[in-house]
Amino acid sequence: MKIGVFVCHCGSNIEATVDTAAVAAAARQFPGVAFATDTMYTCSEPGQDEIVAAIKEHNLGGVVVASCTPRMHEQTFRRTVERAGLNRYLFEMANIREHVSWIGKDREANTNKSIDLVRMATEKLTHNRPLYSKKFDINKRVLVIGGGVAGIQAALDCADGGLEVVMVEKTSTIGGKMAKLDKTFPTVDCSSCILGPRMVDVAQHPNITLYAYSEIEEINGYVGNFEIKVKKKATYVDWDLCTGCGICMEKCPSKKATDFFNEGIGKTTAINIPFPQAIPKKAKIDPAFCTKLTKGKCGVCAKVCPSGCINYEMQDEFITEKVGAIVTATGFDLFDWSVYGEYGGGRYPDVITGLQYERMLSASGPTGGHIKRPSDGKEPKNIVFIQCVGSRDKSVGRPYCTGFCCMYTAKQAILTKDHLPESQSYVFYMDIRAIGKLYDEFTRRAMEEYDTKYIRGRVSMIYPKGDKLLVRGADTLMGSQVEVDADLVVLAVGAEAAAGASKLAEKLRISYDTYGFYMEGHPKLKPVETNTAGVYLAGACQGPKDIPSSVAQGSAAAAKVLGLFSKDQLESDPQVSIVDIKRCIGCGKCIKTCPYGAIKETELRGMVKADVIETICQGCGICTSTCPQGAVQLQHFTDNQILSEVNALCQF
Amino acid sequence: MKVINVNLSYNSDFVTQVEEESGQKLNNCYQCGKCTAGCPYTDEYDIAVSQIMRLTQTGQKDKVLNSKSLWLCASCESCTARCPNKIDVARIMDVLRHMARKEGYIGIHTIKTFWDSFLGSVKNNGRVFEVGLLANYISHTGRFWTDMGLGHKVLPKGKIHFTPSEMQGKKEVTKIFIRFKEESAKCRAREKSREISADSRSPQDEYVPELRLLSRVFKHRNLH
Amino acid sequence: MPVLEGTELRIVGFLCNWCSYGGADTAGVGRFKQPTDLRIIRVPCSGRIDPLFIVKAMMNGADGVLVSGCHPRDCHYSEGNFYARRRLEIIEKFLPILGYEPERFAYTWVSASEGQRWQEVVTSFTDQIHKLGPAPKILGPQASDTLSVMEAAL
Amino acid sequence: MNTSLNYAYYPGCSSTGTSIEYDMSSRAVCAALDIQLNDVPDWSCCGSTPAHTVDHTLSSALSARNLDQVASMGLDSCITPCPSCLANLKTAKHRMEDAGFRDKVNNLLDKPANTQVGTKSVLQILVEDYGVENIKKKVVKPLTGRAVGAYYGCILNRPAELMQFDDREHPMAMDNIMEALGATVVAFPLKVECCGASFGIPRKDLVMRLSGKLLDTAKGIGAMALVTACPLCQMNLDMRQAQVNNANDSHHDMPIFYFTQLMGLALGLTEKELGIDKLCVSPRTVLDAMASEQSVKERAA
Repeated sequence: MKIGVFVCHCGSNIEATVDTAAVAAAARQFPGVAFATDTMYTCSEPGQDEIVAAIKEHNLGGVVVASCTPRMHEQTFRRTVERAGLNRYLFEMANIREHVSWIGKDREANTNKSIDLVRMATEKLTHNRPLYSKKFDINKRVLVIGGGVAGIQAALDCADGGLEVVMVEKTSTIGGKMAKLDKTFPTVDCSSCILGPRMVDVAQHPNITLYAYSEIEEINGYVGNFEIKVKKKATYVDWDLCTGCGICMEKCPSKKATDFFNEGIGKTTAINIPFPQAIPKKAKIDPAFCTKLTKGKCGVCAKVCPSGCINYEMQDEFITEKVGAIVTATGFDLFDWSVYGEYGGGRYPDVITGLQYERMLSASGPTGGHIKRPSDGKEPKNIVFIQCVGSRDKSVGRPYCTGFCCMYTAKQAILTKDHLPESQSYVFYMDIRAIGKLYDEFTRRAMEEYDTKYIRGRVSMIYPKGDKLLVRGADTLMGSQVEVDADLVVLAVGAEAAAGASKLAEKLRISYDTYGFYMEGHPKLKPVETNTAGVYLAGACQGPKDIPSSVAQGSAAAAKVLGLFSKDQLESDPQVSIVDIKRCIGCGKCIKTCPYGAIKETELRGMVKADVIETICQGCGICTSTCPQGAVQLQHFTDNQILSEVNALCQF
Repeated sequence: MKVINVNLSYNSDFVTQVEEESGQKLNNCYQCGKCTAGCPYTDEYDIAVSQIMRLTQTGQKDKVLNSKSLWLCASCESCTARCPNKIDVARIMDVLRHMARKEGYIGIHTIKTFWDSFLGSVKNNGRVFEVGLLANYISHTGRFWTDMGLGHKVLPKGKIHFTPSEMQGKKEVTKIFIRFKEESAKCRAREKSREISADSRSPQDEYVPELRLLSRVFKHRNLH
Repeated sequence: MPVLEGTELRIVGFLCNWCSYGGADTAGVGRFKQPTDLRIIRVPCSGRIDPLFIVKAMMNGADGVLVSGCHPRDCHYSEGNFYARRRLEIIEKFLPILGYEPERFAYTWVSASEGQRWQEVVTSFTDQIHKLGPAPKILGPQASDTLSVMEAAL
Repeated sequence: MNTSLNYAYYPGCSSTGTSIEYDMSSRAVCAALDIQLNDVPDWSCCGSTPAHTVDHTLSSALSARNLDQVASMGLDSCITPCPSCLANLKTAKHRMEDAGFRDKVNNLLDKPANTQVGTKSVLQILVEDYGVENIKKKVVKPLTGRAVGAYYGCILNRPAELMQFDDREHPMAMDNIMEALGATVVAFPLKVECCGASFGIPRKDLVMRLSGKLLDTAKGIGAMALVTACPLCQMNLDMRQAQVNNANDSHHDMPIFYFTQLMGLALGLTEKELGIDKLCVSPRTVLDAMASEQSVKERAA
């Protein structure tokens, strides 16, 4: 094979610390290399044209590009060599940017290491073989996991685009965190007025099947053909019969159940519909608080229900759905702020979270929209907002900025003044992050028109003093310690990955970061894709996001799904395992270890052999390292190919 | 107000020394002020602790080491316990105090003298001898009325002894102090030979044997 | 010469494409400075790593071998890293039999987001190999003996 | 229950003077609970705050001499009633794990010190090794009838990484013990706020302000007495309470106990052996009220 080597300067990204001309010169000496050069930007149009021209001029049989990571441009260059008539797998990359030029400044060592990596790539290339994709049919249905605003947007866009959508929501209503908000910044629009109609659309759309109060149990398959096992948790109410009349809630004697929708402000009944606009508007029983289910006594709801839909014997139910793509929109949860002992760690009833305050502000909330202190029901006069609780704080393992707290705090300060004109709000902040259209103007209004007192500094301690809370903070601009006698303290608690996010990621086989947020395919260029084909991200599951960004990503994910489904068939990745029938002894070890069930037993002239189903094989290569005979080989990563790399590096 | 030239006034040796001796990274501080917010002594500080952090970060050695705050810090650890960047602020205050002491910055005379008297007492007796410590402190500060009002409360309780508690190994303890002084002197000599402009204001105070002073003090207050 | 005489030692890394190779990329994007000794071979999954690759590398003159995959339960292929771990644990026990210090080999888990962790892993492993110095050279007929022992054992 | 609790005991300098009742009551309580204390034979001062404000090697050398003595006693753990001593002994052990620092410290000593010994506070071993439940079983005279607040001071559990005991902002060890003894515990919000520490002599004004705030807060929540675990805290709040009243124009008359003193009373020990008479603010009213409440209960029973 005649090989061409192209060493990229990447402007000065590589050239500054790697002598690319020297790397090309060294490559010319490698066996098989017929052409080698250094180029300014290999991925640019002239750069790619140079490759095409060289293939033709020198009759090259394979190409090595030494540049950035293959995770960036492998696909780009595969298309380039294909344009010149080569098979796309007769191409290798040497990563001399992320793994060389960017991690050290020693030009001599870097140049030497780059030469080594190019040698490795050329050695592997000589063992490469042309590979060809196969086509397979796809199921054009999409699963949306999570019914918050991002999931709703993705589901509606897909459904409007003509796709069948299955939506799975963990709680008994869709709407997510947005449904709990009173108003939204910076327009002070009523949250439920914007979201409510969208929720109704989900319920009424002929293309959407909604499983509320359900969770993902199992995911199998691959892009185009996923098989999903959904667990419908027992609600103890037959939802086909339930009309959402609410009589059961009125009569239920167990009135001490945790009110999750209202963030624990107030209590609810053991059988409940979370809020009047819930979708679906169906009742469910919280078994921990139902005396019929815990002690076998009561049964009031069954007696009063006009449609006879109560069923205390109900069990979890499992349903299987087949889809071709998945949009993950599982959102976020609030950081558990009780680790802040200095803020009372939850011991003081009048220290609440921003989300609890939203419920208090909401006309349909537990206080009917009246701001009242949880301790004594009095109207507060001095209200202190503390920002960055569980954000930008390494000591609690949350170094990142949640990004939307500055804005919701400003909104809450404005709403507070509207509700209680005599009140005075104080905001302890570190920096105001108001980077959005009309955002900074909004925070300015909170200060200029609503007379919110912004104090630049963190709070070190909150403790009760009489019936007030003494908030002791700093005003770093004054350079002094400051104290505020507060009636109510609202913590702008930061966002963290939703509970159970990592477990779901493992089922989806997508990556997550240190904090449990899902990893996008590329931070700049693939913001909604994941590294698993057919799985997309929308909303705060990928990182904290405000409503506009979540909605935008929901639509983007839908666009990706619609794009994927624009074809009737997909091309399989030919980097799959194949069995050398002559060497296979039919031991079946590969069949046992394959995580996809992609290898089956066949018979060949009375002998048992392994056979790989190409469209199911995902190319992990576990079978290759398992096979005692070396009979199963993962294409493009065969034993010979990897050993040729080892030999290129280690040679006496 | 003085205009500060940011690059010219930046004392990088100072920053390096603080970082090395404290094991803390000054750039980790983002000036949230939580240390100042929690510091029980802020009321008395001439420079708030968060501003000490800022001045140290920006290499303003003279201003930092001249600050009275260094001497008022009681090492109560509020700042360290609550710092969102996990900076051991109390330790930095400790290190700054060491530097101020070594380089002869006066600080707060009474506090420094009290600490010196305390250590003098340990040096001489192996353990703290409270009456002797007080005597030494008084003789160095001339503050006779310090706590004499407590005498009639405490004396009858049998809590105050006029002779130090006896221990065998007190010479070992004394030697620790002597060696420490020798080591510090060696250290200073090395530093001086390195930088000619080294400040040579008052060296470490001598610890005065208190017993000798006792009679002098108690003559003024007829406590026997 | 594959390595810079006198300053570098030969260290080979086997990294899974989805997590650790991405983590090494993230380290690069973050400009986290690392020693230059390590050369990385990309494999789809740590489950693809055959213990023979490691033995072969050592016998051909590597002074250290580092393997890194996805964190347990976070494997792109569900369970490849479990298979990897089982095999690599065997290798760890086997190296002393072959005449190599077990410290010349390490396997670890680094996710695609953990650039800083990758920097720490590379730096500390490189230090570890430099402390050990160049690996003993096992050559000639003895080498093929060892290989066959190895193959039989696995 | 562990039947053979056995520790080296480092009393600390203040036990020979201003906090003699802490030492007395700690010993008496341990004896009553069959916890064996072995005095460190020739202990010396840990250096306290002044030493670490001068230099860390000096401070660690003073502590290391004591840790070495404990090691030569053949005991693997040492306890002390005083949080300041505790912090110094623990810090010395921790810092001397660094070889360079260790050499510098050993340089100041007659011989290299063995500093492997761990140190805990008397409070810590009572709640962790002996156990609050077991303390409860030993109560013969419950402390009924009066509300007490627990004040821990600033360094008993800070920095958390070093002290490794209880919650750094909201410690509960003494609250739990007091409750086990039958007292009504009121939640004291300034549990870990500084009392003014060692500034009593050079800057009395500071102590007046800070201790004054603690006393005001205690009164505000209806505490009739405070319990402490630190000689310095106790001294500032008790011995200087009259000074605080003078300076702040307040009228506090709040007894400040060492927690070991109240424990001793509940375990049936005499006031004499617990040094109750050594307290400056008379605890008579509070103690009498407790006693009468007890007798009322007993009679009712």
